[in-house]
Amino acid sequence: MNADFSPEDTAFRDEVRDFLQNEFPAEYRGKVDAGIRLSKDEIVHWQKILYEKGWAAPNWPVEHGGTGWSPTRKHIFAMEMGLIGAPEPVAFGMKMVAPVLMAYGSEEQRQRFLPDILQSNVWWCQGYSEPNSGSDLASLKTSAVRDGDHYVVNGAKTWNTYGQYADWIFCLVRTDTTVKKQEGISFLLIDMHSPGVSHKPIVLLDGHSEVNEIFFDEVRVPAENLIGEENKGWTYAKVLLTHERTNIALVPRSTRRLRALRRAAASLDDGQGGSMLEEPVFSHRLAELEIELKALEYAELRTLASLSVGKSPGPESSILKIVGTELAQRIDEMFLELGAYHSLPYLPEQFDEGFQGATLEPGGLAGQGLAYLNDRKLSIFGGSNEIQRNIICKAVLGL
Amino acid sequence: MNADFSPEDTAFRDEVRDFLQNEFPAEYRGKVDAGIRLSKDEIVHWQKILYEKGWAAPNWPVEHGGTGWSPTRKHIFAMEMGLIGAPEPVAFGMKMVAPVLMAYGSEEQRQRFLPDILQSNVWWCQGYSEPNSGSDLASLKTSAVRDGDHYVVNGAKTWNTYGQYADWIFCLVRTDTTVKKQEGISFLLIDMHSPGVSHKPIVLLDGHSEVNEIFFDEVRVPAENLIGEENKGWTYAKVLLTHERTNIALVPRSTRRLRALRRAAASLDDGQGGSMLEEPVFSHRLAELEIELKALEYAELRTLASLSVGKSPGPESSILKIVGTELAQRIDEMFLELGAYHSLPYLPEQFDEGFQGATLEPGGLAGQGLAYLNDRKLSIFGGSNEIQRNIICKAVLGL
Amino acid sequence: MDFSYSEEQQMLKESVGKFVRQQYDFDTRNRIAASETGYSEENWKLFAELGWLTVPFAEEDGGFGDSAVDLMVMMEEFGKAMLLEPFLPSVVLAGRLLAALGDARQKEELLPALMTGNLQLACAWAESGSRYNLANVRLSARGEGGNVILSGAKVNVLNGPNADKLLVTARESGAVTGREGLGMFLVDRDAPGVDVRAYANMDACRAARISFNEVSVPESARLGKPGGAYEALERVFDHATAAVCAQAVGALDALLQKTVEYSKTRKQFGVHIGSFQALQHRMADMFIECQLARSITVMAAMQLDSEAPWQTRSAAVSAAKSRLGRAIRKVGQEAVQIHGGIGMTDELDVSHLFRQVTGLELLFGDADYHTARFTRLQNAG
Amino acid sequence: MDFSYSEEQQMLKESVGKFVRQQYDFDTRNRIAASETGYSEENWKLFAELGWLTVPFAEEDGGFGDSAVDLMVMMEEFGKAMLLEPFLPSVVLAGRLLAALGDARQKEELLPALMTGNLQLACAWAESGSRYNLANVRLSARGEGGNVILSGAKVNVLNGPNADKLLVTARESGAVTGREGLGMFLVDRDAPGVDVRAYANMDACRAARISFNEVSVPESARLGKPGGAYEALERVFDHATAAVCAQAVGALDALLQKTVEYSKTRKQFGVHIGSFQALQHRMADMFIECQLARSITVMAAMQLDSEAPWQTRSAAVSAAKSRLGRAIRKVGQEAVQIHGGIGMTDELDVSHLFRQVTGLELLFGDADYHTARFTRLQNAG
Repeated sequence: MNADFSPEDTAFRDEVRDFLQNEFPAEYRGKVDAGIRLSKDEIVHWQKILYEKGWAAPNWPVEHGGTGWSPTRKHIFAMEMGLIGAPEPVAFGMKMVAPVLMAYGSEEQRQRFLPDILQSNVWWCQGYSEPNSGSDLASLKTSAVRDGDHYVVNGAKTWNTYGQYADWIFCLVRTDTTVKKQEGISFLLIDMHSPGVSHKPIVLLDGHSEVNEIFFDEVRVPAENLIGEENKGWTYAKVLLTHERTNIALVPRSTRRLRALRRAAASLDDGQGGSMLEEPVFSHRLAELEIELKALEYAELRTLASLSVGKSPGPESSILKIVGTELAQRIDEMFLELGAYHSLPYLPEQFDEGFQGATLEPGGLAGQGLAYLNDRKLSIFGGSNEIQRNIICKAVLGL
Repeated sequence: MNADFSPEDTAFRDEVRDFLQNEFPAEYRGKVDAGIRLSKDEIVHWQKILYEKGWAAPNWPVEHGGTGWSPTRKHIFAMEMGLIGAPEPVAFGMKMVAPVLMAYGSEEQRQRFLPDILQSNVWWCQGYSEPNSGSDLASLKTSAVRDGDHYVVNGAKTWNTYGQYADWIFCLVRTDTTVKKQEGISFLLIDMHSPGVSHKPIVLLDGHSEVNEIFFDEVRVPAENLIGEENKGWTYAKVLLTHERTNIALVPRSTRRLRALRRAAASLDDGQGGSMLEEPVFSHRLAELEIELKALEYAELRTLASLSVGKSPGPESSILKIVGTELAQRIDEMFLELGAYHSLPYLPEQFDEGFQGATLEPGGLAGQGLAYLNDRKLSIFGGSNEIQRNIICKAVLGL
Repeated sequence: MDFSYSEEQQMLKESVGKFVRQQYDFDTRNRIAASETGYSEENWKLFAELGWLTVPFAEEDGGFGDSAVDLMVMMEEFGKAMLLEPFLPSVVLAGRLLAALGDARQKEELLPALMTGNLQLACAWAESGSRYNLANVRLSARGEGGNVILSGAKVNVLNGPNADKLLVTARESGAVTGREGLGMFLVDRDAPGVDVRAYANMDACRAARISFNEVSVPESARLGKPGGAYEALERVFDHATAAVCAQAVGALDALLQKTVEYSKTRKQFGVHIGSFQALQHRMADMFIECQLARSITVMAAMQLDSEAPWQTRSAAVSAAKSRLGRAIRKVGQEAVQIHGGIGMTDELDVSHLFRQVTGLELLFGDADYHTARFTRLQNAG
Repeated sequence: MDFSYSEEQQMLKESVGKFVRQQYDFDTRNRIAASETGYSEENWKLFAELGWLTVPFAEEDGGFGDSAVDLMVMMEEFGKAMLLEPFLPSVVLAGRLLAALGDARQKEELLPALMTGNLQLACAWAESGSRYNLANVRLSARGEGGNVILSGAKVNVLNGPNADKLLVTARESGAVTGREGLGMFLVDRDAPGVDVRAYANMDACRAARISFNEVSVPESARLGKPGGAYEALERVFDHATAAVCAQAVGALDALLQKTVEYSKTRKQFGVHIGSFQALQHRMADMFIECQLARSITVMAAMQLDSEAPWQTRSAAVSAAKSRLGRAIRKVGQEAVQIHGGIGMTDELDVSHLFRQVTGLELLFGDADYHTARFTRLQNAG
């Protein structure tokens, strides 16, 4: 065992850091620091910069344009990206549909879709959850009926993050209603511009609508858009759910936010004549979160290390998901408390592109009240933390 | 609504306080303060003092020698007793078998048993749990087979608190094995001095054996010792379980212990040049417990008040049990932390009557490490807190 | 000791409860929230007619009796319904401050108008660096030719956008955090130099950040003695804090009830999610939190109405607000979590209740602040 | 970065694991605990033969290499088995202190005897008022005619009853809590004026309260420079603290495993209690705690073996001990609770494991102490 980076990895970290300092646009960085959302164009622009550098897909194999990095380097890259606040590649294309294409897609499908994902020419979204399925994903009802060379799709999907931006959606659809619920599901790629596809934004706790409902009304999808075999979609989706959940622990993000929290606490009055960082109870809790982050970071590193020697991550990713999201939420709580009355204003629009007014909150607090609200999603979406605990019970404890 | 005591109740409180100051033997008080257990003789002696005063049975109706006090006065009495550390009447006779006798016993049984309970001439213990029954009380197996004028009892009971002192035991026994498990249970009183009764102490976490296993080997019990009807015992026991759970919240005890904790913290070094009470994080947690105690106290008062207007306590007692025991355990944790290295010694004998050596711990800390260990029982015994949560789900939330 | 409601309290409870059940459903509330002023003028008139606006005032001021328990009864119902009308900021807070500090002339001029629904007030106390310390005031008041000139800025002025008049705390002398030297002034919302930036808070109630740029008011606008506003301020805030606790108790009960109901109808894996024991026990814990929250709020209200020394009463209020802070955190988060995604959406009342209680968690001081205040008050006693 | 065990570490792990599985079952351990000395002399000789007693020493001192990761590997197995032999106090703590502070003569005289199992040491550092602050020492050392006179008392001297020699911290100059002026002396356990009160701790390991009544030792009994023992003391305690974390990790894993197993066999209401989802999720949380505890312990050991500045290494150790404190509280209490009554009894190993980890929770500093130390070290960096 050895905690030190090799000289080569240290040099790599410096290279990444320099690159980000120089190439992540200062304008974007300012927005991220101020809590303002980047537009689709800005995110795509940034991904193309990464693509030019050859870093668009850290986790892809080299033959598809990935980096071939070691787990340590992937960790370094994700951490440096997180620390500067640079957005990761949008996960739906890069981390979700791409691995499925690589594992189960035809050669033709790979050639058709992967390059556009790598170059961020096409924006994907995910069509798994449905209004009545919730954590019981396999109970989905959206149907795809074969009609000649096409499937005719009817139904609704929900919790589609960034569905409003997407060009394509990968969907789980029911192709056989006569068998066990897991056995009649297929994995289908659908062009969002097809006739019959529509979407409705869902306004969440923080007043924003980053998620959508997607409706399919007699949508005709070419049969060539089916991944692998009909009725095998659940298998593909499940593999995806336990694999490729890199950065599920949110370590880089939480690292950045804890540093920002400490900075903000040092600059804010405690109302009694000192700073909030000098307030002993607040500072004690802050330290507890910093310690939790260290435990989480090493849990993640240990998982990555075991991956690199060929083991499967399996239920370890459930631990990372639970602890990572709950830590992120506790950081939000500390920001909420730190803000005091500054956490109360509900002004979603001040974090949109183009907002002209001055923000209400002093430095470091902009949008933190809303972040607390919005991040309640972390323990619900992506496989609720209850489901993750069930996985641990079954897969690890044998209960 | 009105928070103030009436002048009459205030006078009553002063009377109780004076009585306890003068009549609770100083020697006993010193022992309680030092964490030393009172002997059976001492407990009985104290109960006889209360009996002489007419205060032996605060919750009994007047016709059986009880006090007839209002809920407010019962609360005042329990609080003053707790604050001075005077032991309550041993519950098994006074609070457990006596109400069953009053409600379901024959006139003969009442006359035979109640006066000796009131005067503390006879010590009772409880025979409910069995080695394999746990929280699933109704699965009990101890059998009582009718043989002429007698029942012949075979089996084992466990977790008998103070079974080593007891003259009598009230038992749930199986009198019919052919029906649903709840329907074949009877409520039987057994003389502990009968041939075939034996007991084995169980050593618990703190090194003491306040609980026992009791064995019945062909024990012949006169049929006149059956309470009520054969096979109706579960009904009687259940009524007992939801009724008469006064002081289940441990408010007086926790009040006394929190005051002692604050005193001890003020007198102990924090190792950095101040006292532990000045240590901000410790003092903050202490305040949180004091606040929790206030919430609990008012929850109990509200429950008592609703009782006094004729409502049944029902699942409210589950709340009091859960919150009361968990608060008591959190106080133990604070003592454990306060003690630092003084919490480590494992010397059960230093709290026994007759221990000659000097205690190892400085003032206020004697036995607190052991108390932390022993009080883990609070959330397990008396209907585990999991069972209490089940009761709330069923009875209140309708789940 | 007596834990039962008086007949009048019972009637008040039924009257308020009936109003919110029959005239304040979720859709109605959403319409009111989206309106220009963010509250219903019609409802306000109704409250006045029903006499509700007189509840927090003493009989000698023309009020109903100023009992904290009465107020508790009302606020609990308001919390369940997420009431938007500015009862708390205008009446309970600013109105009671006026009653506590104003002289006979000021009270005669304003209190009847307030109680008949013809006047809206707001209190401007918080500043950017003050957190929850009422004494931490930088906004300055200096005398100039018989007038007083106010300079500085206030944040989180509840009902600020709709108030006719503002009650403003100002530093007349002493250190920034000194209790001595704190003055209170009545300022017209439209006075020259008063700059109001209006917005909505998490609970959809309107608030404002207000700058005072050399605002001149006559000496007659002063409430109370020069530099002597602190004590009354703290006591009025104790009452308002207890009222906030009661509001939260109502909202938490609603969150629990909706969560339990949802768990009985929502199916996952072929069964109702309410049949999952892990969720059941968490709902049992929510219930426990609600009961403890209610109990300690009852304690605070009863203590406020008692003859106990002020220090004891204030400690009771801080104990309650501290405990409520923890209950809110737990019950609110669990309600959203157990609902799952749907609990995150604007469509369901659960998300609005969650926002309301999150606001109440911070208003007048969070759990840590009040735990510290409790310790200070108790150790001084 | 590398998270894999070296071949030697793998062998060490297997060797220790095999010993505890085959020769240290619960009954054997209970017999050893009840014996006169509270540990097995035979086992101690075996440890020496197997070379285990050399692990925490540098090669130049005749040791195995003094790697924190090696130590972690051993301590984890010891924790699972609740080992009673005084490896931690005699070797890891006192032995490493001797190696760090002793001169060539002192080391030659004592270290080989220690590593061959012929010498038992103990470190006497804690005092009644010191809590976890190593610098808080009142026991005084004053020179007198070329000798040093020690006066004062120590508490919680682990292995004190069985030690041949004691390493005693003493105040030579400076304030009670000063890091400067702290001396360290070797004292024979049987020296005149040394009064040992022996007892067992919660984990059944032997300890003592030791009074030093004008105990005279020669100057040659001094370890290190006059008044200059603190720095080495702190570093040795960092290593010992990381070892305690590893011991706890092993014990927590055992508690989890036994709880899960019990839940699969114990029936209530006709089904195994492991089928109750409320208990399942709590066991999942216990598993998470165990994994985090292990991860942060790995971090501390790796950092101790790294080239990082001492401040970083110490902060890593404090982070680990702080986190372990919370994990112990949770996993320990839940293990007992889920077992129910049987988990309270002396008959079952669960109660002994619970007592062991409760002791480890406090040893060398509890969660609060190490959280504060972590903050201090991190902010200084």
